[in-house]
Amino acid sequence: MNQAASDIALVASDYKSGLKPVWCPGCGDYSVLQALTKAMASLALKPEDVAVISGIGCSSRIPAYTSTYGFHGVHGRSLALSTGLKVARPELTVICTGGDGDGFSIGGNHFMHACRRNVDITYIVMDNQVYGMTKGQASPTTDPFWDSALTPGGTGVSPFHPLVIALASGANFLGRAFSGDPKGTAAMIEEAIQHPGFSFVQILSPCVTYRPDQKDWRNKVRPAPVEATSDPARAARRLMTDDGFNIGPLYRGEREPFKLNQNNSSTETYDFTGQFEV
Amino acid sequence: MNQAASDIALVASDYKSGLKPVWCPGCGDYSVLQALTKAMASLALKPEDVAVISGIGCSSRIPAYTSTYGFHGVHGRSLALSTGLKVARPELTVICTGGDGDGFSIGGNHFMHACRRNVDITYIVMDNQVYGMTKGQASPTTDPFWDSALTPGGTGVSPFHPLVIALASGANFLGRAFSGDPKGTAAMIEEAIQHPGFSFVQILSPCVTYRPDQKDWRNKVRPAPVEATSDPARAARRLMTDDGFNIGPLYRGEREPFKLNQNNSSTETYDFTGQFEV
Amino acid sequence: MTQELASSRSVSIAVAGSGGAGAMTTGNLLFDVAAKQGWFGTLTRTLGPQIRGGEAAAMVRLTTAPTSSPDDFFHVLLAIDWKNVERFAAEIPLTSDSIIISDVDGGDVPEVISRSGAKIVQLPIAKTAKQIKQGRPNMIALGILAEMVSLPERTLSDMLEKKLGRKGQEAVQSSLDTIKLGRELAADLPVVAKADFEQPAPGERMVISGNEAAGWGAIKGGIRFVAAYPITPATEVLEWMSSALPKLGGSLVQAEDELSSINMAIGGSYGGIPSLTATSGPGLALMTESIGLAVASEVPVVIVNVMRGGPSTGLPTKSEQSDLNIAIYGLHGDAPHIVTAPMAVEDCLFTAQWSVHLAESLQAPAIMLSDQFMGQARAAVEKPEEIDFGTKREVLTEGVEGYERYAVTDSGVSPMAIPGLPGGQYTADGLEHSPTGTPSTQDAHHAEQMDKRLRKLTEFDYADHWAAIEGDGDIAIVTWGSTTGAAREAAERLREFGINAKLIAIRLLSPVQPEKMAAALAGVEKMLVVEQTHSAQFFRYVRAQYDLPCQAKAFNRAGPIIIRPGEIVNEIKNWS
Amino acid sequence: MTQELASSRSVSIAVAGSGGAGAMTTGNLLFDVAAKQGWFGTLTRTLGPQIRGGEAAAMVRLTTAPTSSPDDFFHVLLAIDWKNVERFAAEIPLTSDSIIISDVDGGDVPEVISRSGAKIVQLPIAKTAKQIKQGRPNMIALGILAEMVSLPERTLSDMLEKKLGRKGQEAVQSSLDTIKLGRELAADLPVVAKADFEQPAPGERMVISGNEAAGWGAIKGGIRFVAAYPITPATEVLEWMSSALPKLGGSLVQAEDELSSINMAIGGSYGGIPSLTATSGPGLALMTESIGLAVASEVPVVIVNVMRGGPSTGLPTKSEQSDLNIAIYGLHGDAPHIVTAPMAVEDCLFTAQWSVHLAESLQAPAIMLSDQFMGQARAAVEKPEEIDFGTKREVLTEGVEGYERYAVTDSGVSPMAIPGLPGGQYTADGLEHSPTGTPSTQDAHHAEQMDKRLRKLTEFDYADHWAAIEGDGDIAIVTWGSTTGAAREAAERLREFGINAKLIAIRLLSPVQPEKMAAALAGVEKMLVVEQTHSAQFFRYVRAQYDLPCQAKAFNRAGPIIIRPGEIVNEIKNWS
Amino acid sequence: MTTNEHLKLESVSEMLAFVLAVETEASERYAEMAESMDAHNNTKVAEIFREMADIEELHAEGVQRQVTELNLEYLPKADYKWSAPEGPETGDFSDLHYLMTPREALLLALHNEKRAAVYFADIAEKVTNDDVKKMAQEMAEEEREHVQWVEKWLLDYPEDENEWVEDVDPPVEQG
Ligand SMILES: Cc1ncc(C[n+]2csc(CCOP(=O)(O)OP(=O)(O)O)c2C)c(N)n1
Ligand SMILES: Cc1ncc(C[n+]2csc(CCOP(=O)(O)OP(=O)(O)O)c2C)c(N)n1
Ligand code: SF4
Ligand code: SF4
Ligand SMILES: [Mg+2]
Ligand SMILES: [Mg+2]
Repeated sequence: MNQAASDIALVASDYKSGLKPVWCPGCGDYSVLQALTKAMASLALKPEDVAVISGIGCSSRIPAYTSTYGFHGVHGRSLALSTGLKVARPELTVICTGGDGDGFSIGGNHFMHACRRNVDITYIVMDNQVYGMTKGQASPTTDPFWDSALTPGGTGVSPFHPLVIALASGANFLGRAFSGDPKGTAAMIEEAIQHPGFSFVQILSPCVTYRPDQKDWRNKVRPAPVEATSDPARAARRLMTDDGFNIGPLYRGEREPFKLNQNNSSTETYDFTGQFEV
Repeated sequence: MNQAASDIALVASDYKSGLKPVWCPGCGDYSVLQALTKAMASLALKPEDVAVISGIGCSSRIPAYTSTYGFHGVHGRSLALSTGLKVARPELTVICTGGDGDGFSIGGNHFMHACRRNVDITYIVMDNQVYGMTKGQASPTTDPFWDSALTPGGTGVSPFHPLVIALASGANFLGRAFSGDPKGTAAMIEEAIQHPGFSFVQILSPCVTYRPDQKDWRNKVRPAPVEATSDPARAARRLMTDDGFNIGPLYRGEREPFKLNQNNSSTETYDFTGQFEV
Repeated sequence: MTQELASSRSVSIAVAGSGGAGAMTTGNLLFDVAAKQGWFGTLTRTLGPQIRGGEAAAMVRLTTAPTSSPDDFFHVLLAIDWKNVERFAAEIPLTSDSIIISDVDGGDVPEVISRSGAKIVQLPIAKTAKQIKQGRPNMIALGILAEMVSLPERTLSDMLEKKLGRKGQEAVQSSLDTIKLGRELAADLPVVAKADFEQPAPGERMVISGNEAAGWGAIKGGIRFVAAYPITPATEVLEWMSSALPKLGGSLVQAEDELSSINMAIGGSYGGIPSLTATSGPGLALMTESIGLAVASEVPVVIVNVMRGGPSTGLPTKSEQSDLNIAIYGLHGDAPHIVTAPMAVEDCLFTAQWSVHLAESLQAPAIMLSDQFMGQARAAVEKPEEIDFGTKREVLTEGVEGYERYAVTDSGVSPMAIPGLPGGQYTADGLEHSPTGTPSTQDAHHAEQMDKRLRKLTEFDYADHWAAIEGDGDIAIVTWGSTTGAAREAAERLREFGINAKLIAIRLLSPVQPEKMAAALAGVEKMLVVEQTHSAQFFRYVRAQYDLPCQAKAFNRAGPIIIRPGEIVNEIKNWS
Repeated sequence: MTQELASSRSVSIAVAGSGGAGAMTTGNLLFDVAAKQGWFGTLTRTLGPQIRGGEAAAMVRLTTAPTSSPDDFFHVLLAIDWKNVERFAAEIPLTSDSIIISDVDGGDVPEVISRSGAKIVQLPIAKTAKQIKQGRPNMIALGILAEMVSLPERTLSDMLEKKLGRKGQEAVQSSLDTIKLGRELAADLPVVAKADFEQPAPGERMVISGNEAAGWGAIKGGIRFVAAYPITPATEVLEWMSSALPKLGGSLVQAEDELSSINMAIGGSYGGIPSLTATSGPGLALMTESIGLAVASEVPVVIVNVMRGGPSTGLPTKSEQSDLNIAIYGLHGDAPHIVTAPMAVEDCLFTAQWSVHLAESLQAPAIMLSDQFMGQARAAVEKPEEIDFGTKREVLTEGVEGYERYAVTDSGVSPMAIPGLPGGQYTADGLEHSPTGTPSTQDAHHAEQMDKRLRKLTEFDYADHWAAIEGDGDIAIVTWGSTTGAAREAAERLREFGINAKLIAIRLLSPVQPEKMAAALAGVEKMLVVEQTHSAQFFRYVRAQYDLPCQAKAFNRAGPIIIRPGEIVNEIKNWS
Repeated sequence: MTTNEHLKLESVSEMLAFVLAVETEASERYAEMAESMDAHNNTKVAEIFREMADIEELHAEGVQRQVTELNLEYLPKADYKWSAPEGPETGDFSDLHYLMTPREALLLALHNEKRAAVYFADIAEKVTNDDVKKMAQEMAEEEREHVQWVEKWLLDYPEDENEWVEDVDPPVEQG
């Protein structure tokens, strides 16, 4: 069902696998899938040269819904999988995806270190401020007073600022998008993929089932008032006072992406015997 | 050898266990031990009301050298042990200790979440920018070009800023000390213990064996030019431009420490049967 | 039309439906009313992969006497609709004696279902519901089933009042009216069960899930601190405890991951507060390093592991017994610890309480292996008796000079100083150590500490609780965990059949009890080891650890299809 | 004075000293010179808890024929000083035939040492060293020992030139002068070994550690990506590979922890690059969840686990075989995978290469269990032969419509599409799945995928590599890993003694090889299972998995005292 | 070596407290250094440090006696009155090496004693109270005696045989 006259160019739907998502109708993740496929189409990426990697959670189901290569790993380790893949196969486009629980709770250490390592990966987190898949517990981005069966009355713990942490850890591109705006989200993902080094996109993606209150996000989000900076200190200042609803690219860093200290030898064999001779 | 006439007050040496440290002579950790015991003496803490917890590493050997309660746990999990202990036994003074590898590499997630959770714990990291115990590999705070057998030519990864991350994650007190100044270190630890909520003290503690270049730190450290602030945004600004050698308290936060949403019931028994009756 | 009871003692009914059709609600209400009426039994469920609106079936077995076994097949399958039923058709076995009830307008009965040869009855379920304002097909279904198991009007309306009352009288009335129409639709259907017993006195019975029972048992055992990271199907243990603990001055903290939750629990317990965490396979795998720490540093801690299908993320909503190996052998080094397993929903209460007792008495980690089947099942059972296992953690009561935290004692247990006690200061250590806790690599220290840590477990008196041994005979069915129900029912059926079969269901998986097992196996010539794993883990384990004086054979199968008593009966009958 | 060779074929010498006395350097030089001269043998070490300046002993065994066994006792113990020697005295057994050489000014020989009844010779070691400018006692020690094993002047000076040359001629000369004085001091001591063989041709022999050999073997096997987190005693595998990989276009990344390193390796391998990580017990424990992912998603990956004493942090610098259980059984769910073990230092090369071959061929994780003893030992061995195991990972070579990544094939192996291949796109999944990789909870899918994942392992042809089977007889010594050396030597001694003992040393621990084992055990009446664990893990494993047609008994002991051939010989002689 | 400008020693009891703190700290530090050398099997250097610890302890005991003789009920808290990283006489852990030679150990001690002598002389110069001044002069004198004493001791180790640049037994891994 190609809409373009050229029958070579792929459109968003060509990046969908056709498998029916298990997501609840109304879930923000549908739009994220839409945006992701759109971004890939717009970048004319070959599906076979892209790998979409994830952990566990509702959002982490996304790889199987794309027509690219994919890996649905274990909870919290998607960035490590992605790093290994990208370092071993630098020519691939590696897109890491998942949820706020997967990425910031159990996966928090990899998040920090992936930002620091600055491997050329795009990390997309569908942040719904809840553990959707396990029936609604608080995640690191959840409001401290949000009531749940596991933490009645709330966790009492102040929320985690993913963008601040990412910046402090050394991520090279930061942006925030809202699933309710799939076009904007697609544009953001597109830029993130193109930006060298580690790019992180926080997508506000409501959970209709456990956070019906997030309906309200539509009224809260607004475009970020200023252009993205490339100065970390300035970006930090802005993010410190950010209320979580500014949408758009927020930081475009200029750090060199991770390079292996690797002699790109293409020799098939090498004789190590000499090292061990007496 | 009490200097005061009062023979009740404990002095620093009373907080030492008498066990001989395995640390290399010259290791900064000796002075940290000295400073820690001095701080406890100065606060007149009862040794039995203090628990010193650690992970694995040269620095993590410290609990056994004190005369308090101690727990030498597994690599990277000291903050989780400490959190469990403090939440279950709020009346104890819990001091968590360890190295930069233990705390920021394998333990990075707990570090971030402990800051965020803001339980009233003091976390002391002896930062020598190296894995001492495993023979000298790069840690998250190591310079990207520092050569090691595991990463010849360096990791190429920019170093982790523990204080920036701690601030961004929500720690309530931040300070940096230098083991070459045990008195200053003691004063810092003292303040950190007294400060409510999660306190983090980064102690520059040279590794004579794998980082002989750190001899040089003595000439680099200087007292922080300005008083510690209680404004996170201001602290962030300062830390963003900090070169790692400003010594002193750097941030004194005012967040409420973690409180369990706990009905402090002292009932021994409660009949739950009613919940399940048909 | 009435008909004989489907079986003299039990009836099994499944209600299926999808997309919010309310099959689960129907099943739950049916079950609760039956329980109120005096039926025993179990309610389990099977689900599609969606978070909501997925296809689901509630599976109810009602029995006149307590049992935790499923039956071999279902007498009745009522489908509110047939969507995606093939996803779990295999979990609802039917025979030609079964009755399938479906909606006339719901399309043909799918072949996976109809090929059973069961009798098909099509009724105007949806259409009839429409007769009532806000009437819902699942209430028609409830009416049909209530009639078929002859549940009294009154009990049903009381229950509806209780469950739906907060939605207002109108909602209740609409439901009651719909149910009534359902009952009428069933006029021509056979009555498959009829209670000829008295309604039990209030407080005599309870309906509880295994996960709730585990949480409750743990609290009875003394747990006052819990560190939690959610995971299916263990989350309910944690959620139940989070509300219950504050009532006793206890607390629960949500951790960032399982590495943290296990260490938090160890930290709390080191502080003298009996502590617990609950998880499932993937989480347990993350915890093993630190469970080893609890072994080496001798800190009691309880890990409730509610098993699901593996490997890896596997089948999170399905049951399997395949975490046996990791629970027993999954710690690095030689790390003796306790592994227990409840045998049924209500036994989760006893076994959890006992597990706390063991962990605390032995200053060692105890892993309790529950599973999705019993964890998420709701059972109608007798109210449990109060149990008190007596003394607990051996603590140092007064500071001593040169205190040896890891003193080498005869029992292997050494009094533990609790922070706060003057003169008890020591450093707990995961490095091998001398009796004082000082790290040591000396052979003599390693040997004596290894011996001590093993001895305290092997020398302990586990009384009769280590296993349930029932019946006598030269054939034994050896099992553990939730397959016990089926094994027990199989043994009973075999006995009725004239084959004397003995049931040996093991509650204490580790440490092994060689003498008790030898006694249990005396006279046994053949043993069938029944378990829900692919690789016969339990069979291998029993062979590895026990000297078997008899022929042994495994009857094992991976999840999600549970093992049913008839299969065991056949297996034994065919074992010549 | 000269004397007969201590044993016709071997001599064992320990050099102890502390505080930078240079005992390790002495041991290494002695060993290198002897190796150059044509001796085979092994150099191991034991250490105090300090990072530097700790007490240490180098333990050298020199043999005329290749062996990887320790001897029963040491012929010579030379102590530069005696500080803290009790920390490892038990690791240096002596007899009344042994010779203890110590410094006249170094105080009395400690009772733990002298009680052996060995002959004590006191020499002015330190004082003599002072005669030379910058003369060091450890070079006196080297001189003494060189004389006692009659190592030629020339070979020694060549070696010194090579090793110390960069420090300048003066340093070399001072050392040579000191050594000379040492030789003179030894004039009255017996010669305990004399080489009556030719110096081997250059390139014929090599000195290598097990950890280096493992790294090299892995690279030979095709590993081109490594993710690393350091841990004792595995770090050297990683460190060696970090320099070697770039020579072949490969790379190594340091990870933030083991959860990351195993997942990075899986990620790399999913990308088609054979990948590895190395660790020890605590790290392996952290990896098991993700190793399960590799099982379920069928991604090959190699994990080299160099075992140390457990449980928990345990004894990081000491050897034990106690990670067997976790390696085999430590994954949650039923997760069939490969577990291999080298039998000696040089076999680390073969076994690592083979392990890569197996992982790649079977699209499954392979855990190779090495241990501290062989990992950190240096061995003088013959130069290894080149081996090529032939074909590797079965990949999809061309995109196909409806590609089934997890197609149910006869062999169980399904062609894997490597990212970059058009038309091969699929999603690897740790959830149970249908052949295309789509998540499924259906019984039929679970069953067929479980069967397939097991089948590919059990049906594979492992050729003769699964075990080393030597000799014949009605008694078998069954063992694995680094105890193989002692077991082999025990079997040899028993044969000399007239008892026909068969050696069965298993290289492929999992999957088990029932038919091959049955053949190996044909005619065997008794088997002694030898292993270095506290709980007889291997014995239990063998019993669990194999039908044993004979009496079986375990001879096991926890670390750190290694098992010596004489002990095995006694055990068998006393087994009536 | 910086003396503390704000240091105000206005009474004998303050001075005594101060000296006691300095000497006690120095003694304890030497004792710890000796222990660390023991743990690393450098007994020769350990002995030197132990001896230094004893000397400083004797010194401290002398001060303690004075306190008793003067019938001073209790001493003001004297800690942290100097701003230098360490006490004026306290050895620095980071100067240690496990292979350090006796000569190096003595040079370290010499450095400490010299610092102390200068320090007390400086106090003597700056304080106003005569009794305190006198006491500070006495202290400075005593420290100078220590200096001479250590210098004499050094004669036993004329040659610098430092070898730790060449570490024969390289460090080992533990964890
Ligand atoms: C090791 C492990 N621990 C816990 C779980 C259970 N689990 C599955 S998804 C999830 C949270 C998912 O939250 P998030 O990443 O925010 O995804 P969402 O469902 O909200 O999209 C958890 C805790 C698991 N699968 N594995
Ligand atoms: C799970 C696990 N992984 C790895 C190790 C090995 N290990 C021990 S200490 C250490 C690093 C210590 O570095 P740091 O915390 O900086 O302490 P330092 O020795 O520098 O004081 C490592 C990697 C371990 N003990 N456990
Ligand atoms: S539970 Fe929430 S996050 Fe999950 S699919 Fe439904 S709406 Fe989306
Ligand atoms: S190796 Fe470094 S960190 Fe470890 S004890 Fe020695 S000096 Fe200290
Ligand atoms: Mg979420
Ligand atoms: Mg460090």
